[in-house]
Parts: sequence; C-alpha cells; structure tokens
Amino acid sequence: MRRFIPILLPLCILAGWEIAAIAINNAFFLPRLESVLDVLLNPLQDRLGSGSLFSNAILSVERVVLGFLLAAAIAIPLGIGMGRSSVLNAFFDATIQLFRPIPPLAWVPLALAWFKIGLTSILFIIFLGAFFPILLNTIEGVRGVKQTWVEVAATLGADERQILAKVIVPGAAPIIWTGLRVGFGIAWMCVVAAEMLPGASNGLGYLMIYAFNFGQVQVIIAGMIVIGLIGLAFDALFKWVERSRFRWRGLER
Amino acid sequence: MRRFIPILLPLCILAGWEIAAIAINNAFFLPRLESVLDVLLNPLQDRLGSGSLFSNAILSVERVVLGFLLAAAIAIPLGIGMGRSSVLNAFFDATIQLFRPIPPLAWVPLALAWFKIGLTSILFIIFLGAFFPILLNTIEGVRGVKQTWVEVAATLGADERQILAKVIVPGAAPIIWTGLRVGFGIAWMCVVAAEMLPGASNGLGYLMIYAFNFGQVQVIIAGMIVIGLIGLAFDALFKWVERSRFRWRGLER
Amino acid sequence: MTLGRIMLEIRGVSKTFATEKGETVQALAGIDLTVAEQEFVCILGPSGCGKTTLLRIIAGLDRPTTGEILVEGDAVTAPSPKMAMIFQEYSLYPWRTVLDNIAFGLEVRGMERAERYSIVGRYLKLVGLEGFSGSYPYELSGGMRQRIAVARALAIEPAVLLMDEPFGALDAQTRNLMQRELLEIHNKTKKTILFVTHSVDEAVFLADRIVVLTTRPGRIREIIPVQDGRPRERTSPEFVQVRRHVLDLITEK
Amino acid sequence: MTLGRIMLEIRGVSKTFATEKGETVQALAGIDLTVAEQEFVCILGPSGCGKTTLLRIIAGLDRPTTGEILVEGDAVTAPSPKMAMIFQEYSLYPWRTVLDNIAFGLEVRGMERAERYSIVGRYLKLVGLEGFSGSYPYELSGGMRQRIAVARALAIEPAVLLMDEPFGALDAQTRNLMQRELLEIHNKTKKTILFVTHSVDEAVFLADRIVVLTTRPGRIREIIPVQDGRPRERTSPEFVQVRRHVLDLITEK
Amino acid sequence: TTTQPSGPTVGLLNAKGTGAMPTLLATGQIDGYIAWQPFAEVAPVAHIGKVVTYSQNLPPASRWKNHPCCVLTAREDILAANPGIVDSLAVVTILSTQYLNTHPNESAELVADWLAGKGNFTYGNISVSSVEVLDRAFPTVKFTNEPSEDWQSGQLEFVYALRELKVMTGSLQNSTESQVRSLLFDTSVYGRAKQQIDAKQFTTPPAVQRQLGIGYLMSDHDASLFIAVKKWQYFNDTYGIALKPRDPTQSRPDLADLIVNGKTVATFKLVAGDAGPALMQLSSIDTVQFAYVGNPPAMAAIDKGTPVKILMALNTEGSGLVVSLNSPANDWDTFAQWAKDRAAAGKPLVIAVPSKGSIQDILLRYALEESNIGVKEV
Ligand SMILES: Nc1ncnc2c1ncn2[C@@H]1O[C@H](COP(=O)(O)OP(=O)(O)OP(=O)(O)O)[C@@H](O)[C@H]1O
Ligand SMILES: Nc1ncnc2c1ncn2[C@@H]1O[C@H](COP(=O)(O)OP(=O)(O)OP(=O)(O)O)[C@@H](O)[C@H]1O
Ligand SMILES: [Mg+2]
Ligand SMILES: [Mg+2]
Repeated sequence: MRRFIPILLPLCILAGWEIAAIAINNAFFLPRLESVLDVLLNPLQDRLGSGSLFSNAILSVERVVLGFLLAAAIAIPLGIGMGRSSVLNAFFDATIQLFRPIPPLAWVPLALAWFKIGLTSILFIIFLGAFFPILLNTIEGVRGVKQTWVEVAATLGADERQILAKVIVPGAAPIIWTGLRVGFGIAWMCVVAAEMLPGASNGLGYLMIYAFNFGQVQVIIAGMIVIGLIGLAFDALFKWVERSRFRWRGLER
Repeated sequence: MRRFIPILLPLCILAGWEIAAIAINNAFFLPRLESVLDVLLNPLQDRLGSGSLFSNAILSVERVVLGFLLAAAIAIPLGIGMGRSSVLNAFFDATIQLFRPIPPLAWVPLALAWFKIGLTSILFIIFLGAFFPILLNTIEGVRGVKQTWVEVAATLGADERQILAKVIVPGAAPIIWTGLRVGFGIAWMCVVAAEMLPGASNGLGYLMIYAFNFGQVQVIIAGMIVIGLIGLAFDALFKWVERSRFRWRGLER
Repeated sequence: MTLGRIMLEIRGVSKTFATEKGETVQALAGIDLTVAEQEFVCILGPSGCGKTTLLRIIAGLDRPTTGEILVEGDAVTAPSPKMAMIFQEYSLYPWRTVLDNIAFGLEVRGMERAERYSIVGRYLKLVGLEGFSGSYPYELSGGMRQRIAVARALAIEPAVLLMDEPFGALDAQTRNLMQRELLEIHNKTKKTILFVTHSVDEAVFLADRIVVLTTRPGRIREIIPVQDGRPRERTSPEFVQVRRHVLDLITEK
Repeated sequence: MTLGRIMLEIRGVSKTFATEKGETVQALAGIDLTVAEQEFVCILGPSGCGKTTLLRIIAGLDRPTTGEILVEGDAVTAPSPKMAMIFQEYSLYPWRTVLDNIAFGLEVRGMERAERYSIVGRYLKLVGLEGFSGSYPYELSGGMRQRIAVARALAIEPAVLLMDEPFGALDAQTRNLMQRELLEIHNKTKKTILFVTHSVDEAVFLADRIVVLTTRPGRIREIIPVQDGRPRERTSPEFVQVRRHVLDLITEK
Repeated sequence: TTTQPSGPTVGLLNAKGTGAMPTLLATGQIDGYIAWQPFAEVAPVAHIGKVVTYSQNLPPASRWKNHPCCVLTAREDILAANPGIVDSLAVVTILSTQYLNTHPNESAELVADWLAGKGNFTYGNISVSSVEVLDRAFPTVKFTNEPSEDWQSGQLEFVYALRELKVMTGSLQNSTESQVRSLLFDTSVYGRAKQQIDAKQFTTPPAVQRQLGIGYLMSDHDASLFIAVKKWQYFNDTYGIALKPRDPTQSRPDLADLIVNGKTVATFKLVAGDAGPALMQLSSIDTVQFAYVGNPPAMAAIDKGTPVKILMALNTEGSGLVVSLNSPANDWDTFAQWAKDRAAAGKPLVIAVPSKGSIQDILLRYALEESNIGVKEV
C-alpha cells in the first residue's frame, strides 16, 4: 500500500489535467493530455522544422554539460585558492558577491555583444548559472577540511602540494560535489534562457519558445516535462555518485 | 594595506572597462563608463518613457517580496509536514522532484494563460523561483532537529503542538532561514524573466529589455548593477539576521 | 538498603530492535529491579549493553518488547511527569536562555511567566548558577550545561530522576565536582535517582546500590549494595574494596 | 630514571596566544624538561592548562613564544620525521581504507606501493587489526581507529611518539585494553613516548615519569617518577600510593 | 499618436514579440492584436480570431498603401571594402523577389518548409498544415525591392513617429529631413544591381575570405532570402548567381555560399533572430554584415551611430489586425465603432502590439488617431 503513495499525486495531477482540459476545451489554456503524450511518444518526429524533441534534448544536454564543465574547471581551482588563502579571498570576494545576484538572463544582451552568436554566448549563459554554486561550495568545502587532517599530513612529512592533493581536495570533495550538483541543476535551468539567444536555432529551450509563436502549447508542455525528467535524471546521477563515493561523510565520527 | 585588497579587483575591472570602451569605441559592445554612471547617478530621471531607474527598482522589489512571501507561506508549512511525516513526504516528493528542475522561464507561456497578464503571473514566476529552496531547506531543517530535543520536551510534558511550536520550529529555524535567503536570491534573479511577460510595463527587468530594443546598452548595464547591488543588500540583510538571531547554531556544542 | 516505599518497579523488561537490514538486535533480556523512594541506584555496564535503552523504556520514550514499568504503582506507557530524564549528550535548547531552558517544563504546563521564573530562580540557586540566567548555553562550559539540564529536570518536580551518563563528556576534575554536587542535590531534594555510567569510580562514589549489567543482551549480573556512608573518600579501604569487586566483575569475561 | 641517551629537550618554552579580540592568553610559562631515549613520560594537568599546546610545539606545528625544542640535539622548527603525533580527536582520513591510512606517511615519501603495503602489513599486525586492511574508518569502533592512528604514526618509524589524550573518547573497558596494548607496543618498538592525559589512573598505569602541570599558564608543578615495574596492578599498594599522591597534587588548589 | 485624455481610448499592450499573442487572444485577455505575417494568420487557422484588416487598409485611406516594412541593411565598412559582394547579394535578393512574385504557391510552400518544416499546427482537435497557413498569409504581403521616393518618404514617417515616442536619442533626434535621408539610405546598390539584372550580365566580385553573416527574422517578410536559398539550383542554372546552402537537407539552412558565375565569392552564416533589435546589435559588432529586419530597429541602431545603411525594401505591407471571433468588427470602420462602443461602456479594447515603436505599433497609433480614438499603454 505504502509503495503507491508516491504515484498518488502524479496520478491526481494527470487526472485533474485531463478533466480540466476537457472542461475548458481551449488548447491555448490547457491542451489535452493526449496531444502532449503524442509529442512525448514521438520524440524522433520533426517539430516545426526545428528538429525532433530527442535531437534538441541531446543538443541542450551537450551545451549544458560543456558550460558546466567550463564553470567547474574555473570555479574549483579558484575556490580552492580562495578557501586556502585569505588574501585571494579578500581579492575576489567583493566582486563575486556583486556579480552573483545578477541573473544569467540579464547577461543576454552583453553575451551577444561580447561572445557573438553561436555556442560561445550560449555557453557563457550556462557557465554563469553553474559558476557561483560551485565556487561557493568549493570555498566552504576547503574551509571545512579538518585542521587535524592537515596537521597529521604535515607531521607525516607531506609538503604543501601533497597536502593539497591528498588531504584538501579529497577532504573537501563531498561539499564540492554538492556544489557541482547544485551548479548543474542551475546550469540546466539556464538552458531555456541561453537558447533564447539569436543564432540558437535548436535545443529544447529554442523549440519551446519557437512553438510559443505558433501557439503550440502541447509542445511547450512536452518540453517542460522533458526538461524536468532530464534534470531529475542528472540529479539522481549526482546523488548516486555522492552516496557511493562520499558515503564516509554521512557516517564519519 | 590589506584593507585595500577587496577594492583592487573592482578598480581593475572599472579601469579595464574604460580602456576597453575607449579602444573599442562601440556603445553596443561596451558603452563608456561615464554613460553608465550617468544613468546610475540620475536614478530619478525618466528612461525611454518607462519611468526612472529608482521607481522601476522599487516596483521590482515589491513584486519579488510579494512572490517570495507567498512562496514562504506555502513552502514552510508544507516542508514542516514533509519533514515530520514520512507519508506526506512520500506523497509529495516525486512530484516536487519532477517540477523542481523546470526553469521559471519555461513556465512563462503557461503562466500567461493561467494567471493572465498582470501581477499574478509575475508573482507566479517569482514564486516558482523561491518555492523549492525554501521547501527543501525546511524539510532538511526539520529532519535535522535533534531527536534529543524532542524527547526532552516529551519527558517535560509537551504535547505534539507544543513540540512543533517550541522545539521543531525554533530548532529548524536557522536552516529554514538559509532556505529563505537562498530562495529570496533566486526569486530576485527571476525578476527579469517575470518582467519579460507581456503586460509588464515597468520594473527593472522590463526597463532592461526595453532598453535592449533601442540599443541603450548603458541602461542595461546600469540595470544589472542595480540588480546586483539590491541582491547583495538583501543577502546581507538575511545574513545579518542569521548572525544576530541564529548565532547559537555556529557556536553550538 | 531498600528501606523506603517502593517507587519504581521494572518487571521482566526485554527489548529487541529490528535494524534497517531486517535483522533483529536484542538489547535487553529480562530485567527485574525494584527501586525504593529516595534511593540512588547506579547502572553500570559495558558500551552497547543496553543501559540507554533501559532508561528510555523507564522514561516512557520506548516501549519494551516484553515486561512493564511501574512508577508508584502506575504502568508507564508514555513520558510521565513523575519522571524526568537527563541525557548523555548536551540537550539544552541553544536558542533559549538558561532561564527559559529551565522554565521549559513549567511553560508547557501553562504556568504564568512570573510564577515560573520564581521557581526557576530557586533551582538556578540549587545548582549554583544564579548569575547566569540570561546566558545562552553556548556561552557555558560542559559542566555548567549539565547542571542546567539537572535544574530543568528538577523544576518539574519529578519523583524520579533518570540520568544517562550525564557526566560522560566532562573532564576528570569537573566530573568529580559534579558528582559531589549531585549528591548534595540528592540530599536536599530527596529524589529517587537512576544513574547510568560506565565509570566504576563514579558508581562506587554515588550509589546506594550498583546494578552491573552483562554485555549485550543486557541482563543483571549482580546488584552490589554500597554500605559506605557519605561523603565517601575515594582512597578509603571500603571504597577501594567495592571498587575492586566491581572491576573484577566487569573485566572477567 | 633518566638512564638512557637524551632524546628530547624542552628548554624554557612558553607560549602566548593573541585572541581575536586582541587580548593575549598565556598558555605555557617556562617549561623545561628532558626526556631520555625509550622513556615513557605522561603529562598530566587540568583542562586548558596547555598540554595540547606543549605537544604541538614539540611536534613543530606551533612555534613557542620563547624557548626551544631539541630532538636528538637538533632544533625543531617544523614538523620533523623524527616525531609523529597522535591527536586527541579521531584523525584518520575517512576516504582512505585502513591500509591507505597507515600507508599515508610512506606514500608522501614516494615509497612504492608494494613496499609500503608490506611495511603497513607489519604494523597492522602489531596493533592487532590484520583482518581490517580494506575497511574504512567509519566501519570501525573508536578503539580500533586510535589503534590505526598509532600504526600510522609508527609506520614512518619516528624516534618519538607524541600522544595527545588518544584514549579520551573511549569507554572505560576499551581504554584499559588500549593502555595495555600501548605498553606492549612500547616494549616491542622501544619508542620514546610523550603521552598527554588528564586521567590520573592512566598516567600512573603507563608512565616512567609523570609531569604534573599547574592550571593556566601551565608550569611544571612536579615530576613524579613511577618506580613500580610493569605490568602494573591497579589495586596494588604501590599503585594506590602514587595515585593518591598525584590526586592530592591536582585537587589542592 | 498623442494620448487624448477625454474621448474614447484603446489600450495598447506591449506583448514583447508575437509569441504570446495567440495565447492572450485565446484566453480572452486581449480583444485583438496586430502582428506581422504569418502570425496574423495563426488566429483564423486556430479558430481563435479573425483578421479585420491588413495593414495597407488602415486609415488614413490609402496612406499606408505600400507602407514600408522589412528592409535590407548592410554595414558601411563592407559597402566600402566589398561593394561587389553587396551588389551580388542585392542581385540575388531582387531575383528571388521576382521569382516569388511569379510563383506564389510554390514559394508559400518553401517558406512553410523554412518556418515550420511543413509541419502541422495542432490546436485541440484542429490540425492545420503550415503550408495552408502560408498560402493564406502570402498574398497579404507585397514583395518589392525598389527604394522609391514614395517608399523613402514613408520611411521618414517612422523616424518622426519614433521621435515622438522619445526613443530617438542620437543622430536622428534633431536632424533635418535631408540629413536623415543621407544617414539612413544608400540606394546606389539597388541601382547597380538592377543594372546587372537588366543587362543579364553579372559581375564576379573578388572573393572575401572571412565568413560573413546575414541576420533575418522568422517571418515570410524575409521570404526572398528563403527562396534564394531553397531555389539556389534554379537561380544558378538560370542566372549563374545563387546562394547555395551547404546542407540542402536542412529545412532551415544556416550556412550558404554566394556563387557568381560558378565561383564561390563569399560564405554567409544565416542567423535567425526573434526580433530586429538583437540583429541590429549583431550588426553593430560586425557579427552579421547584412540584416533582413523591420525598419524601426534599423533606424534605432543608426540613431545610436551603428555604421549601417538601408539598401532597399524587402516587402511592403504584410501585417494584419486580428480580433477575437465574437467581435462585431469586419473592417476598420466597424472596428473603430466597436472600440468607441467599448470605451463608452467603460471597457476599452485592449490590443496587443509586438513592441512599442514597432511598425505595427506605429501604424495602429496613426490609424486610431485618424479615427479620433486615443491610446493608452497598458
Ligand atoms: N533504535 C535502535 N535500532 C536498532 N538498534 C538499536 C537501537 N537503539 C539501540 N540499539 C542497539 O541496542 C544496543 C544497546 O544500545 P544502548 O544505546 O542502550 O547501549 P548503552 O549501554 O547505552 O551503550 P553506551 O554505553 O555506548 O551508551 C546496541 O547494540 C545498539 O546498537
Ligand atoms: N590558537 C589559540 N588561540 C588562542 N588561545 C588558544 C589557542 N590554542 C589554545 N589556546 C588557549 O590556550 C590554553 C591552553 O589550551 P590547550 O588546548 O593547550 O589546553 P589542554 O591542556 O590541551 O586542554 P584539554 O585538556 O581541554 O585538551 C587554553 O586556555 C586555550 O583556550
Ligand atoms: Mg548509552
Ligand atoms: Mg588538549
């Protein structure tokens, strides 16, 4: 019995949706469940000349992964530096705090001017989404590494570089990983904003916005569901690694 | 000497900006520092017939605060319920996980259809941004309340309601507060997306998009700076409360 | 030494836990014990033998698998105002002042502020912390915190005090001091006390009777009355003799 | 009992800390002590008297305000391979297996895997944990963890072992067991050991000499040689006599 | 275009693009919208509204016949450095315009392929092919390139309108009519291109090595570009000048070579934009050198000093005023009456425009003023 509880609410939502869709009978307000299912169940069919749901999803995932990796490649080293050195921290902190609240979407006009059309400016928007959570968690993770661990390493003869590689990084890894997970989630949420840029002529975000122009609400909802599912899948992947690789964190002490 | 480190990078950025702006000499690419300062230093002057920077900022803040309060009013009770009851948690969890990765921006078409143009749909977009961090932190905070605290209360004669009001809520408060802080931050970042909605004819987000239509990049940058500063100010406010009211958390044990 | 009226009866109590993996762990097996009014009983046993489990069952926080608990002849099925428990770990509410921590039990009974503060004042004095009513727990040392936990338990005027290794986290000097103070409180308030420890020294110093448990599943191995009057001298021949006897009991396998 | 060659000299060491508020705290004042090869010295003193500070200075982790430390005649200014420290709190790397924890010191020296694992095997056997080489620290009890910390320290073959209340977190039985095992290791490896504790019992059971410190700022109050041979009987008249003498020293104010 | 405090008014809603318009109309939040094609046609095919009038029929009577709409712009530096390339692109555009005027049905289908992959639009239980939509939309657009005197003076109207909207802040703000003309136009390109076409003699310009860019809008207004690319084989065979897509299987190619007399002289990236302003920004930073855009964004950019010139027209007319199905309006007059009735009843109409200062916005403002109806931005 209890095992069915998690699917109760989704079932209610689906049922409520279908009933409401029939009652309202306005595809702009709420398209019928079937029409959305039709889009979801034909993921390889071309939509509005913009490619299929599947191919656009693949493209979006590729872009997000790329932008995310870029963000991680910069945020992790910077975060380690800022976590270890108060001078570096003082140097960067104020600027980072100011830039952090600016939404990636607000960067669209400048991204376009600076990085031109194409992949670079899309990546920039995604990068912005992922960068700050990764950076802040890396700083926190590095600061949270037990001083004792570092001192043990020092008494056992480790030099600065070895302490970094063998103590700081593995010790901070679980928190950095959380940062990566959160960062990926936000990067993924930025894909719609990024694919609104001119020159992006594919991707899930583009497909949804383009479908809006022709009132194809069922395509928009299908896109939202795919975004939700992919986001969920990546989150689960990150959590799975967390559980299997960083189990020590929860069990420590 | 050390006290000047935090302002070094901002100064470098400003100097680099001005030099680049002069060298590039293209207001679309990078307007001169002065032209942005001119916008920032005349916050009460009307811009493009869409109101002043100041009046639009006030409007945006009002909207975000409203949407945020709405999110908190729903997420906190729900989170307490889900944190305390595994049945409630099982009932809602799967659905929440699926909805969470869908970016607020992707909801724009449906928001428009469901909540009509005007404040309601703007609030809905902002609400979506704030809701999930508050909910997840509340659940975590409630689950993190020490079992001993609850048991002490039980042995001292507290009933369920008293345990909730006098132990669970104050015990989870610091983590809930963190959720509120993060949620507010994201809500604030959603204001640009929300004010892109048709029918929004004011607010910082609107002003920026409108300025984009007419190539007024200096207004866009001024808007970004104001967004950054207001975001920073609210974050500082939240942190200040955290430090003064929830100091016990860091110092505990 | 069971001279007084019977206060507490433990009748055939055993407890089996089901672990997450579906295995079962028997923590206690057939415990029978009768405690007289005003008696000071120490329960001694190796780590994991079920001491905490027994105390929790007596306090009404857990239900025994078999057997029952009677306090003043009434069966215990839930936490009862006749008993108060002091936990192994620090259990004060860090967001409440010392005063409001001690007043907690009175507050949940709906006692008025003025009245409860006057009662709390008495107990603050009893534990020798008059000057600290406005302090927060994190401002106090471990010994002071446990004194406040004792005052909090006493404030609801229970007939029985259940203490689970309350001094385990304190250093040797503070621990000795606390033991002397506890005896004084026992002397003044005439409470019945059940005191769990795994320090032989502590048990011999405090108890009227020492109940030694076996390793898991905990059974009563022997009950040793301590005839020595109080205050006891830790180096007196009587003390050393009882101590040796108990030590022998727990080191032989 | 200073019969052997001089291993360690502490010359006029004092230490003053500057606190965050700008005040100064003197932790140690003029400590002079000479420790012979293979000697087992216990340092005993009330909480906060500077025991840890002294050990850290000896280990080269902190610099003394005045005075100096010599190991085999060489001044200590940084952690040296001649000494290894075992910390009060658990200090194993939770992300490393038992094997790789013990191998840490050898690894940072660049020793090859095969060689270091064979050495580690010897020390695992010495501390009686042969079967646990693949386990992670969180899978082990507190006593086992400290044994591994000892093996890790021994593996780099230091001349001096510095131990800061290594058994403080263990329960009484485990603690007694560990004391006996430590003496055995001392007997087999002939290390010089400096052992900090605030348990009088422990000090009398282990030490060749007991150094009793005053309350802060820590000075040497008295150095008590323990002539009693090993293994010692905790209830023997000699033991009880030394114990009483030390107890008197630390309880009188 | 000024707001009249007394008298009837209509609310103008800035819909920020055309995207939201069908939804807003279908959910009863607006009474109508004015949009470029093919989005005006979405309403009738989705059965949510009807087109009351196309833009050229807006009052004052015959004032907006052949009103300017989309234009082709080029950066000044490419005009100076590679005039031959510019001429060739103009030739291709003009030839393509001729073709789509003579082959409207085929062209509509090709444009449907470009804009929607010839796919179907689904609205509840209505499913309409995009070809059908384009078939309806196509005849309402006039495809012409000539930068005639009439057309130029029509453009000036927009400059004045934008001044009134206070969005001109640069060189076009206070300049005289002749200054405005010389700032906006370079009609010599059209002249040279027309000459080549008339002589059936196409000059092969020197090739440019760097990749160039053409920005365009997702509208059948820019059909000449789509047809040029889709029918490249025909143009190449017939005239020896064509825009050949790198990957002809794409329904929306994004890379094309300009071939003149069998020689590839330039490669263009084809960049779609949601709206003109972003394309003009791309022009300003030299990411695209040519843009097929509406005239207001081009003017706003030139006003800010962007070094581009308007070369010629792409189309005239081609926007439609849409109202809800239950509206009593059938043409402009009945629409105006409806607006007045509703204003009198205290429920003024709300009409969505793609953005403030867009062609459609300006046309509607003029028309309402002509009918003595004020506007109020909502
Ligand atoms: N909720 C539970 N579920 C499963 N097993 C439990 C649970 N609580 C306790 N146990 C097990 O019961 C046994 C007794 O635990 P208990 O905490 O009572 O021991 P203890 O004597 O208090 O030990 P210590 O001296 O370390 O505090 C242990 O083996 C413990 O692992
Ligand atoms: N880094 C520091 N900054 C300021 N004060 C310090 C610092 N380290 C230690 N102290 C102070 O120095 C004194 C001695 O501390 P230390 O940790 O050496 O005591 P201890 O004898 O090891 O105590 P315990 O038995 O509790 O471990 C204490 O008063 C402590 O507060
Ligand atoms: Mg216990
Ligand atoms: Mg210490």
